[in-house]
Amino acid sequence: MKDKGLIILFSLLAIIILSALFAPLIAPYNPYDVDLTNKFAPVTSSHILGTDHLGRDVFSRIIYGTRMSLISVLATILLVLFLSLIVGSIAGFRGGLFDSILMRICDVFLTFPTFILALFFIGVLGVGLINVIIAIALTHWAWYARIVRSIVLETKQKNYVTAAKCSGSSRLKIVLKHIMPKVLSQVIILATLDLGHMMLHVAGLSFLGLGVQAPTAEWGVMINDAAPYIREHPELMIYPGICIFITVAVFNSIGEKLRDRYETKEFSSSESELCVKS
Amino acid sequence: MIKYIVKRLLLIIPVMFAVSFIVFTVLRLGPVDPAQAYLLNSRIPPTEEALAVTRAELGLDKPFFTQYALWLKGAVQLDFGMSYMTKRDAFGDLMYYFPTTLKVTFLAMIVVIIVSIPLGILGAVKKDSLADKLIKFFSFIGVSTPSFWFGFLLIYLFALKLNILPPFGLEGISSWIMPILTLGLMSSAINTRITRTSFLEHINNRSVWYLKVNGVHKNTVMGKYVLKNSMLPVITSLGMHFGELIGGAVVVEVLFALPGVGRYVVSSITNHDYPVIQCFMILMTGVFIIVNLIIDIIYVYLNPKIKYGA
Amino acid sequence: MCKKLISINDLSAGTNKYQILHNISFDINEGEIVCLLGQSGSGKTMTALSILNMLPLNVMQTSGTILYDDKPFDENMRGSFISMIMQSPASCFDSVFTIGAQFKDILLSNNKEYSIDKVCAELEKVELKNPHDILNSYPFQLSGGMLQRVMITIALSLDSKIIIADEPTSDLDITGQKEIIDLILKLKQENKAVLMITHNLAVAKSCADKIAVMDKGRLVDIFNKNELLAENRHKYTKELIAANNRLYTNKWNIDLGENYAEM
Amino acid sequence: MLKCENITKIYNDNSWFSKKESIKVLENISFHLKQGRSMGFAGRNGAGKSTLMRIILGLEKATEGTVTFMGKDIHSLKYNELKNVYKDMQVVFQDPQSSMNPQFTVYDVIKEPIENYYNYTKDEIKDIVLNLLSAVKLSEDKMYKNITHLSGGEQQRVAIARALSVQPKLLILDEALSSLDMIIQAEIIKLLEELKEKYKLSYLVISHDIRIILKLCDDIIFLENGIIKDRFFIEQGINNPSDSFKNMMIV
Repeated sequence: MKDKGLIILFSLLAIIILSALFAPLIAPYNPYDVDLTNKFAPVTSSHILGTDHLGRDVFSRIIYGTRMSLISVLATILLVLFLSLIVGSIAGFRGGLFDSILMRICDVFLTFPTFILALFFIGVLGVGLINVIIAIALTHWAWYARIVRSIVLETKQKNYVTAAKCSGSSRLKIVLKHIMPKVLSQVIILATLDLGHMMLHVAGLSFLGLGVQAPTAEWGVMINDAAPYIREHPELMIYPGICIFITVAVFNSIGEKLRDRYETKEFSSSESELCVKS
Repeated sequence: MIKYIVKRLLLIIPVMFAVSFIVFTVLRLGPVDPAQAYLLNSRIPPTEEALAVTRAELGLDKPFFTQYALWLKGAVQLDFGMSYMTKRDAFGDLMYYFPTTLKVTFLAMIVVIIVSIPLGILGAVKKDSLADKLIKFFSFIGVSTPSFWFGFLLIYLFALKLNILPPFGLEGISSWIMPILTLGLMSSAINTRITRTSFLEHINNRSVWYLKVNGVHKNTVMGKYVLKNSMLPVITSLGMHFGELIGGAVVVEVLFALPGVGRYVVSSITNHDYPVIQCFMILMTGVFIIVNLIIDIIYVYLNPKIKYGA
Repeated sequence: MCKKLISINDLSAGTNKYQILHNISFDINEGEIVCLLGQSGSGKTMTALSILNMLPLNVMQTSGTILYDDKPFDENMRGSFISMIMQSPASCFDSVFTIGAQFKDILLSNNKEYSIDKVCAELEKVELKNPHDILNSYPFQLSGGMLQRVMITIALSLDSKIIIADEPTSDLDITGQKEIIDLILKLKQENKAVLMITHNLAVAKSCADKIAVMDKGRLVDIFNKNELLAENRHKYTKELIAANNRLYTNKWNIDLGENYAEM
Repeated sequence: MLKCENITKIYNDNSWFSKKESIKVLENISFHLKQGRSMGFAGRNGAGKSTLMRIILGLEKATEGTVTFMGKDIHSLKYNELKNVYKDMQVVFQDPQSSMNPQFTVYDVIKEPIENYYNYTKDEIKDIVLNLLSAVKLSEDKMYKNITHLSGGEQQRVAIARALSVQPKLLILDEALSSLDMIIQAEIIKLLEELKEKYKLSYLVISHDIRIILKLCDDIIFLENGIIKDRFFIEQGINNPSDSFKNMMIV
């Protein structure tokens, strides 16, 4: 069953990514063409999902929205991984003074509630997509850095690292062959699980008008624009919401499948005497 | 135990001190110059001498540390300076809105606890039954739904179509229902899952097996041993999720037009209204730290390993 | 008066994919120590689990019957008729409750009254010096050996007819093993039947009345202690003895004391 | 070959607030191991045997005393200088499963030391691994199997093969047999005896089980809470052992 599930999920993900990459080809219209005469057009062959309050084609705006969301989330996760891997492994490997300084810095970042800290960074940096990416990355990296550090410390004590040291492997070789693969695999799984969560934060910020600004085609903004017309045209607000939901759901399910699959491999299959699953 | 609590309470002071220092310095490092923001907000053209005058007025020309000292002296007496926009005392305005935000957050926290713990345990005890599948489906939906979009759906359904709940503003008890549901949805979904996995983990634990083999009845094992063990990770996750809820409260207040801190802060952020931002950060972080302290104390009370430093 | 406490005949069990136990039959009489001897993976623990009626989810008993004092199994036999001492005791106690709390719950569920001084007397019997502190301390504050003795005391105060001991000696060093074996012999004096599971022939030889040898899920040999060296022993038992001897012939030609001696 | 002079190790628990307690784990241990002879360290769990091993291997620093191996003082060497010390001094740990990376196959585990010390081509390494496997009596088809799929005995054989891959002069066995079943223990001991003759190895056996030490070693040192209680040589046999050593001998 698992493989079938994974195939469906990955095909969904592929659709999302492809529509983001080839947005200009797929989208029938330019998402920014305002055509006031054709406001709130119902679903027709020319406008598959109708048009919004400024007559822009909803379907093309959604396609472009995919691109915006994916870019923002991927940029954030790369920034988070970059920061946390460096800080986490330095703290984990060097230990001593480095470790305590870096960990105090992480503690400081973790004393603030994540979304509030994001709001604060936007207050400092100003609104806009790049600032949103920086803000969300700055609020999440500390948690990852802690996890990277704990994995590094835990693996360092493992017997097979001492054994590798005793069979003459250089420090670098031990890091690359024994410790990093374990750290990366764990962190990637956490990242996939967290992608959805970050996407919701990005959408939340753009809903508050603090993230991506109005004209750009982004799902959070589209929901925000559609809010005043909720009574007559609820569908304008429903389409982008469903897109966010599907993308986040796909990311979460892939993350969970990876986590379950990876965890079973780690569990050694040597016959445990008292297999107590009763 | 008391020693631990006192120690943690004393620890709050340096932490709050550090928080205030960071908030103050990071704001100063930001690209936008406070004097310019002040002039923009009061619609005065930012000419050279106007800038110089405001800098003197706001005391921005003093060396950095004296500025900070002055600000801190004020902050200790709960005077965070004047909001650039409204020209009124920032702390006063915020305190007018703050109780609503606290109410929304704590009610949502209660909803999360009431929903996630029983559902999590039910899902674990009746593993792979219909109830378990429903609970898994609920938590799957909850985790992936954007809270503000869910709010809109509620408004559309209950307020506009069925017309039984007031869509906006704060008329009575009924207008609390939708905001709290919107805010609590995602956190309760995540915590249901955490409770379920933690419960399942402890059901197969060797010590539980030992009790069962030696004839301890099922519900004592479940109700006493497995429950207490599985609650530990849940409590820590609830502590973390309180931060999510405070953040979400801002979004929900904007969505449902509740007289909370949300609206006021959003406008102050767009206009770089520094005093308000500083005051907002310190209030929110303060609450978060206090709640986390309470959660920590409960955790240490339940888990003897930390108390006895094993 | 050897009343048959447990009689197992033609017991087989396995998962839907493969068979684990193949028609095992043996009896455990009152006041007798039976030792289930076999290498890891020979199914000896699975046999114990079937006796305890605690087979893991994916394993079913496919044939044969187990009678407990000629009666089929029912739930409240747990604790009162049959109880267990487990391997690596550190993980067998709940780390969030005191030893006393768990001791009390086990006793009360088997409707035995829990009086502090009676329990402390029992604890002293197994050479645990300060019983009161032990009762109010947490499992992670005690050593493996002490926890093992607490388990034995629990089995004693449960006054269950038969006690299953799963590898009680495997985590301990030689002197530790000797202490545990003395305690198990003490159980015998209290007229309790003990089913001891171990992979160590020397331990089996030093405390068992009857030894049942298992290999790959089959009961290949069952004999009394003194018949160990008899001719008609099964090939696998002989192999065990040979392996044991190979461990003792040493270039120091030291006579390794009575139990270790060449068999 | 290996000389240790009055090794002492004190762990002082100087964590921030608790009062300074120092636990003396080892107290002036000195011994001398000539090439070709094997030595055994007997003692109960917690007598300081593994700490001593970690000090000999240079994984831990002794508070006092020196360890000289093949003329070099271990403690003065830096990380990469230790490398060529390890070429002659290899270790087999107690729990085979945890001493090898779970993601590795048998081939990866054994080839790791070979790659560190020699630069052979791919198939040269393959041949070495093959005849190492036959030396430890493991069938070839196990070469590309993941180590978690092997039984305890097979895993320990792989660990031994890995240790032999660099033709060490001294092989340290840290409780290498105590987690195995009896039949497998007997087989591994037979294997170790053959390897000793074949490669002129000396063993440093650390175990709480006196039988294994008597099988493999020429000298015995009995440790009790960090102090050498008895010292025996095969030539003089076990003369007037202390009583704690005596009850180590009889189950």
